[in-house]
Amino acid sequence: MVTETVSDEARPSPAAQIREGRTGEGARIVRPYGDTTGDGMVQLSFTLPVPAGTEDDRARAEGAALQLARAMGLEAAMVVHTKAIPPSFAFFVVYGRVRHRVDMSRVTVRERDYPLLSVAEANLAVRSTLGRTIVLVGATVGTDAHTVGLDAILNVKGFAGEKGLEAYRAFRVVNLGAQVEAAALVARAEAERADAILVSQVVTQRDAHLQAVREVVAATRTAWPPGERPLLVAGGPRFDPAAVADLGVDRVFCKGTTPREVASYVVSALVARLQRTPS
Amino acid sequence: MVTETVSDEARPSPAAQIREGRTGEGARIVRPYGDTTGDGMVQLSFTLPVPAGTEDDRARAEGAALQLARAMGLEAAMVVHTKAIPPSFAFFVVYGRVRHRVDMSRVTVRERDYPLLSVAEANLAVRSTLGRTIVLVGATVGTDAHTVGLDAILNVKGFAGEKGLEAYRAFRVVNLGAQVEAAALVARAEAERADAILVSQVVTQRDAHLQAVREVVAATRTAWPPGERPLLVAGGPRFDPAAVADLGVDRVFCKGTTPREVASYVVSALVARLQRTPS
Amino acid sequence: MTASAKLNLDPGVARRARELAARAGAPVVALARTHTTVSVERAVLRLAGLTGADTDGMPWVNRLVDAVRDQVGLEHGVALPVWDALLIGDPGDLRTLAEKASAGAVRFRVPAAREDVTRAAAAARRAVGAGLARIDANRRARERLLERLGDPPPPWIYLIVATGDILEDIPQAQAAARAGADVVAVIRSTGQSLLDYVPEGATREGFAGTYATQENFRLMRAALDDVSRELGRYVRLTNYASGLCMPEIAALAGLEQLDMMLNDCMYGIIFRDINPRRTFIDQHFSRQIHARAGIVINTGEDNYLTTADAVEAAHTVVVSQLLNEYFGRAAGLADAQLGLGHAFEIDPAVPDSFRLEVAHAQLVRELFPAAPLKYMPPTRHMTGNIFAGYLLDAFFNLAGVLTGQGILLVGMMTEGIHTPFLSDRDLALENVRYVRTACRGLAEDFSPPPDGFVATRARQVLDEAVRLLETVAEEGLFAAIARGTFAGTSRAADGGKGLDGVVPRADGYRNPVTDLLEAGPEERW
Amino acid sequence: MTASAKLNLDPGVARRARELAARAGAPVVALARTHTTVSVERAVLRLAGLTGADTDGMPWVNRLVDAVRDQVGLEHGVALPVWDALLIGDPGDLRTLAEKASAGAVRFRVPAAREDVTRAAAAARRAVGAGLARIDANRRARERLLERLGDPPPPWIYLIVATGDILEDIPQAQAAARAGADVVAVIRSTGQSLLDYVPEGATREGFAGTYATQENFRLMRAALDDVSRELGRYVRLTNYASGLCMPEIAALAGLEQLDMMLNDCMYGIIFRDINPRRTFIDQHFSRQIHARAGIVINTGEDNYLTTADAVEAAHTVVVSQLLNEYFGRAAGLADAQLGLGHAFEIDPAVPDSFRLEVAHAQLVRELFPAAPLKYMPPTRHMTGNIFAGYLLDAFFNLAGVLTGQGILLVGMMTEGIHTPFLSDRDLALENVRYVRTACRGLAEDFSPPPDGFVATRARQVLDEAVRLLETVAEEGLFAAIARGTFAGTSRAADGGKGLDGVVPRADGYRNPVTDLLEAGPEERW
Ligand code: B12
Ligand code: B12
Ligand SMILES: Cc1ncc(COP(=O)(O)O)c(C=O)c1O
Ligand SMILES: Cc1ncc(COP(=O)(O)O)c(C=O)c1O
Repeated sequence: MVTETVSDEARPSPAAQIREGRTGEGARIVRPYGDTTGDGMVQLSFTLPVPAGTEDDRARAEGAALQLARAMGLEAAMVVHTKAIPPSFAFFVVYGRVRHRVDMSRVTVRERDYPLLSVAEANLAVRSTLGRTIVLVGATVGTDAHTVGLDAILNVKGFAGEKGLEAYRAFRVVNLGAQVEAAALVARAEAERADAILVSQVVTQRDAHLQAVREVVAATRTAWPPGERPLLVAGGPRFDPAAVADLGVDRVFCKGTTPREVASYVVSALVARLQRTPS
Repeated sequence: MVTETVSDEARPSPAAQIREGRTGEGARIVRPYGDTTGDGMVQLSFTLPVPAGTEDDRARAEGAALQLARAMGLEAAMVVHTKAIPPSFAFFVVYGRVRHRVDMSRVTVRERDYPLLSVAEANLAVRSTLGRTIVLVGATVGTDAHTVGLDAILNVKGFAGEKGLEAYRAFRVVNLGAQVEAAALVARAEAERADAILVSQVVTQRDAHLQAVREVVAATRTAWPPGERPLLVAGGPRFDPAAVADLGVDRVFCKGTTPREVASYVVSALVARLQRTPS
Repeated sequence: MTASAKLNLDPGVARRARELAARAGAPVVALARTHTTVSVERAVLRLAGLTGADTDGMPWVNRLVDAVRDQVGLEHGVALPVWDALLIGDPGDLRTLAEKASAGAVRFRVPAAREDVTRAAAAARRAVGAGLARIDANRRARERLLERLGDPPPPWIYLIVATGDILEDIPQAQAAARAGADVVAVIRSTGQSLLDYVPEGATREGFAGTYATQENFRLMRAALDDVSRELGRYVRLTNYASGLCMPEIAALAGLEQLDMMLNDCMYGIIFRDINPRRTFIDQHFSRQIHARAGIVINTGEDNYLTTADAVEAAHTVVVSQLLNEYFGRAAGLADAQLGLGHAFEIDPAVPDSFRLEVAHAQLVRELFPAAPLKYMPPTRHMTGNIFAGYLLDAFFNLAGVLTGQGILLVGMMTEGIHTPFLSDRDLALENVRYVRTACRGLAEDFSPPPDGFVATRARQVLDEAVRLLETVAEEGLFAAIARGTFAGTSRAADGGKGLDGVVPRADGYRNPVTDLLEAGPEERW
Repeated sequence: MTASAKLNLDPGVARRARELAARAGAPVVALARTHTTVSVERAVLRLAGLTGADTDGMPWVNRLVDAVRDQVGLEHGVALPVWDALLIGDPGDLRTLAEKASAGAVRFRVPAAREDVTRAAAAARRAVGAGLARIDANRRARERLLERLGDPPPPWIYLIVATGDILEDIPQAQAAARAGADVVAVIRSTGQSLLDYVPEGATREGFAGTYATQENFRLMRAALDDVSRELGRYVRLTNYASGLCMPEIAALAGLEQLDMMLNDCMYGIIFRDINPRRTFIDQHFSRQIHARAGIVINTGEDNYLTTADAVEAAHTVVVSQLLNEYFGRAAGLADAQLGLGHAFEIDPAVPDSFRLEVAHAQLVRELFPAAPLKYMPPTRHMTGNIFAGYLLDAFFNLAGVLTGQGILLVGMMTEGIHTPFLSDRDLALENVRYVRTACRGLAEDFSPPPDGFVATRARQVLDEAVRLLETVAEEGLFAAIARGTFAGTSRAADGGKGLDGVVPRADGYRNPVTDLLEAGPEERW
């Protein structure tokens, strides 16, 4: 048995005794943690379209599961659970250690590039720079009928204890609800002389959300000359914030967005536009 | 909307309409299945030693999680759940599609290389070829105290409806129980002139099971000249059946082993030995 | 499905609640009886056997109804003009007529002469009679099967498939059945409810669901027939008679032997912004069909709790159930066909949340003792934490078992993430199976004290429901809906989609389907 | 921790069960009072302050006791020879004496003259008195803290850490505490129970657990003190007074302010093949220490159900609990210190399994109304299906809440796979937290009918327990153990490890620790 004697002083804080970086604080390279620093343990589950009803099938299926685990970089992978789903599927739970290391210095986080404003600050900023009310037109477009997320941002009631955009004196909000066609949204935005268009998308199966947003982008292209279209903001629980450029919108908001973040962004972006284009 | 018309005959079995190989039957290349053939969806969970208590930390932590998911071959990975575990860990649940494909033709399953015998067949085979009782000495070695698995194989009561090895007339079983030292097991095996040594190992933390089995292997090396040591069988829920050579034992049995499998293997192997060494 | 009474409810309060619901509902039923809609008329043609679509995918029933409407209006119904045209024009079938009509080659009239009317009406009755006969045959086939194979004990396990591709749905539905599902529901694609036509054919590209088409119905019922045979038990099929084509889908469901249909009196209004009048007229007709087809309807009160708070709005669920019951009975549905919906949607962080859920579930159970209540799992508070989700679903299952619910829609641990994976469903079934096996009979040990937390809460919800019903009966249902009474969403009586499809019946309005349905199953053509 | 009676148990039957347990236990207590063991004697030296180990890692207490035993035997205890030697030899401390003795440089004698005896005994009493004073001070410190911070409501959340490395255990234990653990247990390395010495120092290489050492105790208690301060609630620490060094570990636990100790009268016999006599003697002494230290013991009946069937062997759990209660009281433990063990181990595939569990748990609750029962989660039927595992743990938590258990050992979804990961523990706590919050007060609604399934089953188990106790009282406990009564494992009275460490006390046997303990906490040195 290997033991390590730690000096017998009167109860020093054990935290002090934990080797620098043990728990990864400040560590640059980290690995998954099961119960020991650096053990690399991860849990996986998935289904393969292979039968597993008989003993032989099951063995083959587990071999297949291990092959996949290996391809994913797992070492000493264990198939801890195999469930045949008749007629020809099998569900697996796998544990193992991944070889991969995460380099924290390579993690790029999109920092918030606008200041977070209070309601009063936002109102003041708009009044003092734009000198008029900002018009926002929002909708859930396409066949998606979810409005709770859009309403959380727009309605007075708001979300997570913050008032929604309707509660800002600086905004006039036109909430078109759900299942609005892209063309109808853009037409309304034109009619209202909108400063920003807000699109919500919740259903993501078969990338429905991406498709719907792209339709709005396309519709704006025909409605406004390049550079003159209103600010275009998309939101919903499963957007990838990095997809902004790819989607052709100005900004994307994800799960857990609060109204204040949206308000702050819109105000900052519109003020910046104003300063860019001395109209 | 794209529709595909299927001919309007009187209720043919829809199974017939499913394209060949859709559900993967007979398919050579398969991918994980979420809800659509080939979608590649897998679920992952793991902990990273990084803080996630504040908004910024959380964003960094999720970035790290995505980096790992990418390294594992996930595309369009979504961190669907992040839980800060104070002070400086974060647990994640991730879904995504893996690029990897599983080539079923490359799955090698270790086929059972001995016939599965009934109790009567085993007894008969021993009597007719060896003409004497086989002596088996079994134990859980090292500091491991688990006996249920060993007893499941050895005790009359057995496992999964099959009688244990004690119930075979052809065997004399010496069950030493748990926490037996490797040297003591080998000494007893010598004293009993054992034909086979059965080692059980259930605790696997820090590879305790491998270490314990290796100790037995080492002890047999000093006790018997090469080629003369009894059959050496290891068993336990977390052995890798492929590790036989690496461990230096003759066979490894895993989770779900039944007594009959062990009896059949022992009989076949000993009969084969007899035929190899015309003593 | 009888429930032992544990809550000490005052029968007088329940009686009063039903009286108020009747007062609120009666004007709406009167409206439904004096109006028709484009979809009701199309349903007539569907029952008469008109199928298929033109090369644009627009169904012939739409073409023909539109043509009639353009020429003579729908105030008299589609039947008289159509069968009149068939009788006086070239002898031909409905399909030919539809093709010609949509090419502008048919002149319709509303027959005026008594004998023309009688002849056309009789022909129409004969034609739709064939459809009703098929519905009756399906109903008998189901009843015979159930007699032979028996019915599973409640709660029935209800599972959804939602791949968007009928050919993926099928193996998933079969897997679900093999794993223990008593009922399989095919979720619809997002867009369908606002389509004013029913797509044709087998479909493979829905979003978050598969189109409700006659062919998809047929394929899935056949697949479940196969698996029912394999398993020796009858696996029920569910779809949605909802949206702008509610009446037609109800008809298709009857024709293809579906067993349950989602069919709510207000869901389309609140969650799809469909015009309230349109919805109330359509739901009445579709329920008449369901009544005849022996289909159990599932109402949608659970949905309210996804936008309104499940504690604060608990009584709105009860109010809506009482209205659905009233409208259902008015359309001829038996109590055993009323799968009234409710849900386990209280924030799990709320102290005593489980006891509150049980109070609500037991209240509904005792208020509607003969209805096969449909209990919906947590959705709103399901997050990406699949373990927490699996846990919450287990307590939902427990509440279902403890309070004797009729139909348990099985919750998915991935509800907060994606439409169900094959494995999600399998795991969900293991969850229910454990709870049903381990806790069967536990209801025996569940006796909330008469003035304890559970009984008090249940009585409070019922009292609140009565108070709300008083207001609704007073102001009228349309006004109540406009005020945002349900799901915190307000809808104006003249707003929403599909109002232009509503037509007041003229004096000479004839609808061979309602004629036959209201005459009851005895009267044959 | 009082439980309202719901089972209609016959108090006469419970009384009879206790009488029988006393009859079976009395000869064993007599044995413990007339024998000592090497570990009891080493515990005396530890309480007198002898710490440290030689360069081989063998503790000085072992060296000294071995030297005494070699020269004069242990029949008179280690105290008289040792303090006699200290008084007559060079004035030196215990450590110097131990060093010299193990070098063969000390001659021991058993003092014979009354005044030599009195002098040595007094010196010994002073020495161990210091140890007991530290134990008393720790107890008071705990009591003061609890008075100030209050105790969490039962069931207390009990979590294990088991990395094998004290420096990994510490952050995990702190994380567990922050996440809501009321009690943290550090699991021991597999090998320790068969070591006839207690390792020294902080250890980092255990298998499936961390060595119980004084230094590890100190480090972990200090870490939990830190986190207790941070959280404003007292987090309890548990370890194992079990195996061949049970008495010494009990002493170390008292010295380092541990709060609970696993300490069973038969676990070592059955699951570690330790000699029965050795175990019974050691457990008696260790419980005397625990009594003084205000430590709550946890007994190990749960383990039986990992090898025997939880339905068939349910009554053996009750029999063992009654024996543990008898032995515990005989050693001076208060009922509030009896954390009697039991477990949720019925095969989940068994119909009504949950109701059976609840029947067992409620029975134990009502039989031992003043004991802080320790309820153990499912282990045996936990597989690699982590979702099923999470579910089963939830129902275990529910049974705990429903039947008012005192301590809930939180189950891990990965029980069938590995010792807990940090995240397993965090998820497990989320599970308990939901159940406690959602179902608090649900016990109010749980009223098994007097002749229903639950009450009938509970009475049946109690009756079976009485019948088994009759046999045990008749044949004697050693015979019963040899017959495989518990856990289906048979152990002979003279078999197993450690019998050579048992020594009958001679007439002049003196043990300053038991002297002081039996005099009670009032008497000071
Ligand atoms: C409530 C709900 C419903 C309600 C909607 C009521 C309503 N009026 O909105 C009802 C019951 C009607 C419903 C119906 C359906 N639903 Co639904 N529903 C949900 C549920 C339970 C919660 C969604 C929600 O309200 N979240 C709370 C809000 C506040 O969060 P959020 O939407 O993410 O919004 C936040 C951010 O994303 C962001 N945000 C969102 N929009 C915007 C816009 C802008 C401009 C900005 C800046 C930010 C922003 O800010 C918000 C606040 O932080 C989820 C499951 C779940 N637990 O998530 C399923 C879910 C979203 N539904 C789903 C589906 C499939 C449907 C149906 C399509 C099913 C069907 N075929 O019948 C139908 C809808 C049909 C249709 N045409 O769309 C799926 C989507 C699957 C997928 N990933 O593709 C989910 C995930 C359930 C599941 N697992 O199957 N649903
Ligand atoms: C029962 C049990 C116990 C009982 C054991 C009673 C006894 N007499 O055996 C008790 C309660 C005493 C116990 C104690 C401990 N246990 Co334990 N225990 C279990 C449990 C619940 C079930 C194991 C079991 O009996 N399985 C049933 C048998 C039939 O299956 P099996 O062992 O896999 O055997 C089969 C095959 O593997 C094979 N096989 C096995 N041996 C052999 C041998 C041969 C020759 C052959 C051919 C085949 C074969 O055939 C068998 C039949 O199919 C598991 C958790 C779980 N659900 O798996 C934890 C578990 C095994 N225990 C564990 C631990 C850590 C311990 C302790 C070390 C904890 C501690 N520090 O105090 C202590 C033991 C101390 C010690 N010195 O070892 C861990 C091991 C973790 C790991 N992977 O390293 C587990 C997984 C629990 C956990 N998640 O932490 N345990
Ligand atoms: C009663 C009811 N109708 C219909 C639907 C389906 O919506 P859609 O009509 O948009 O397909 C639901 C969805 O949950 C429902 O609850
Ligand atoms: C009562 C009791 N003592 C001791 C132990 C620990 O075993 P060991 O003494 O081998 O560390 C356990 C394990 O669960 C137990 O339940």
